[in-house]
Amino acid sequence: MSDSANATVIPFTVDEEAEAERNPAERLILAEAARMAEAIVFASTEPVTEKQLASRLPEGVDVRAAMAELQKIYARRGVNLVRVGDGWAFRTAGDLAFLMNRDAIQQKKLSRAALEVLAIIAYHQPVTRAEIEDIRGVETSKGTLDTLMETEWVRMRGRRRTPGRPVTYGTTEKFLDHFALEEIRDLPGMEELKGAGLLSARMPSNFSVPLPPSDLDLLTEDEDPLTDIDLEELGLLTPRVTDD
Amino acid sequence: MSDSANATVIPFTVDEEAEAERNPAERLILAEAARMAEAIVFASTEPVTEKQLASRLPEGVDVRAAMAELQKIYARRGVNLVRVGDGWAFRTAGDLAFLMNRDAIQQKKLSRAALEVLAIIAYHQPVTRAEIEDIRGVETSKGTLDTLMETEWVRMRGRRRTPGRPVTYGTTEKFLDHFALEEIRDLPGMEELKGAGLLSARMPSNFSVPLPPSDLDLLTEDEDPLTDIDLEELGLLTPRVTDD
Amino acid sequence: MAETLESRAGKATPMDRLWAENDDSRGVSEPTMQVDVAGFEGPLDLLLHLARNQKVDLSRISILALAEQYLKFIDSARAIRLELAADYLVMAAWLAFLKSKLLIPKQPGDEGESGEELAAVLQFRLKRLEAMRDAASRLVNRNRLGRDVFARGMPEMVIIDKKNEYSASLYDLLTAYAIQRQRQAITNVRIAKRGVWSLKEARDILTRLVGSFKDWTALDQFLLAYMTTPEERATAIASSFAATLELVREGHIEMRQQDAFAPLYLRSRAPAEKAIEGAP
Repeated sequence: MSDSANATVIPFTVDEEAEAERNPAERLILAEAARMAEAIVFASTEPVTEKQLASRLPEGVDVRAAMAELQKIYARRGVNLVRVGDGWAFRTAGDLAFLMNRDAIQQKKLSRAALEVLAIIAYHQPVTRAEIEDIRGVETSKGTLDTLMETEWVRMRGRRRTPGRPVTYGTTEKFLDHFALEEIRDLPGMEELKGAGLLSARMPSNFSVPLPPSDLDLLTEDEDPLTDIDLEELGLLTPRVTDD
Repeated sequence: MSDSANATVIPFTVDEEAEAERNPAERLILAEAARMAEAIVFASTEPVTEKQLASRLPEGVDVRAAMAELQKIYARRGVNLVRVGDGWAFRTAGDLAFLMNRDAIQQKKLSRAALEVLAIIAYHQPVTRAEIEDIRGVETSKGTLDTLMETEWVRMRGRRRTPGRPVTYGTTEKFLDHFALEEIRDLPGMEELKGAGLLSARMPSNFSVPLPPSDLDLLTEDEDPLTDIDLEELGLLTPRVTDD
Repeated sequence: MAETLESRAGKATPMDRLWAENDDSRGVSEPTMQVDVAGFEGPLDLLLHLARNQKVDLSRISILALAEQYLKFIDSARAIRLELAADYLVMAAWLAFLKSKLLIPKQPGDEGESGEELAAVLQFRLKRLEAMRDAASRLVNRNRLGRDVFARGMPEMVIIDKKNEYSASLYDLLTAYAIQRQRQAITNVRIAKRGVWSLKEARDILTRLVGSFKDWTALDQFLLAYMTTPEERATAIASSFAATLELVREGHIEMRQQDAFAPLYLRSRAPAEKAIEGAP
């Protein structure tokens, strides 16, 4: 990091310690794996998951180590390797936004209400529609959730293990990608909000709030797949089409 | 060039001679210009000419020198900076081309009709072709069902114990996998479809959304298992209705 | 008869509603949603606005003063006969209750939460809403993909999970299902509900149709497209005939009949075509 003055361009930083642990052969294999991963991720606009990478790289390659190396290499370049949920993607560096946003495609603007609902879903997920309405103190207009799902930033996640088993909403990898977040814990102000007890459904008596789940795909303890729903309670009919 | 054995990843090559000609301030400016050019070329949908680059980079930048630097940096990486016509573009390194055409599968979008049929199968399973047509109000082309079978999201489950013994369709594990559903009952019900704005809030009172069976592997009471003879008779894909 | 028409004119006929639904008026018709008391989105939003006007930190705000301001606001809104959604009135009632709790010290035998506890809950809700507002604005001001930060412009490969040659999202699936079931349900409703044709319905149908018939056309033909069941024939013909007479009287169409019980012929009156198009 301190030798930048000697180089024309921002140099690679080499982690000497990790380096020392690997023998030359291992290093070569890792270097080549990193090169391949670089080509694959660079070639794609969408984030590439580690699983997808593993299936394309030679067997036995430590994908995580290769990506860590690559990320370090690109850390100070005009293009960065970023983690998006469990995927990796190359994105132009954030500090060059001033250069880039002249190409910006005019994006559909979300209404204030939709943005608010989006923020609530992001910070409170998994969250039900009733909870969103409780936080906003107003009914959610029918088109709002629909619009958010259409952007592919929001999805239905599962069902809450409470009477009526309401559907829970959460954000997607596309949401993380769009807002340049590695994971949901990186949401701005997440820690403070949590600390202040403002991410709970009810006023917390002790003001200590559990951490939100870091893995978006895992159902939380009070979320449950629908196994033994009382049909009549939900007012739904069983699928029975009779032949005539 | 010969020091690759010492490095974890292919290093930047630094042109010492050209280096010596520039003072540190010039070097920094060039480095930053190279970073900007890198981001611009990366994000561009077409090769970027030097003229275009010059118009976007800070005034007085030696575009040619910056591009020469960048090209050198990327020379031995998984991605190279190449000249395409009179512009610059990034391309996968030639020796890694094999990585690119490995999965040349063309990803296909399901047609609207196929999506409709798929959704009906998901919600109304076990369901026969005649029932699907009854729900949709239009005939379902054989090709649509074939396509869905090809996705491996839909399978033949059995035969309905009614005259003609029509084949019943249902969804597969792969379907749940693809749509990130823990189980089939995680599909939103009528109230939730309304809540999300997907279904009008004023549906007629006799309208209902069925709740799929909790265990997809169990045949319902009026279903018979598919036998080998059935499969043969069906030519695996074509549901033929026999009169018996 | 004119009166009946007048009084019904405001309401959409079942047919109109069907068309409206086909046009996909999502959200437009949700009554509570359009409440826009001077631009506020619900009572909590209004309260938050009033609280901000106290220009102190939300934790040090006077809930009593806030409740009073809110009640005053609601009173003045009612004074100018502004129609308020139930939400606002429910909140007003609750705040009036809170106010009384705060003013009267808790009695030994009192059940339930104290005024202070209730006030704290309200304070919490306001803070939480404000926090989400701030979070939303921080979120949209981040570097965003496609605006500040960009992906590879010339992708060389689409990474596909080998098992998934086809793409579709859950949203695609649900949308397809909802649209198709809705379409179908609406068709069904039309059949089920149209036991009797009202005069208004018949008139609307005729008004829509008549412009396209420049030549003499039998009344039956006008109705063919709408007659789904034989049972509806009688009511359809009766109502349309009455509607036809009205339209003739108003000069929109012409009508003729050779003999008693012979088919009725209709055609649009050329000069009046514009008027028909402008008709409701």
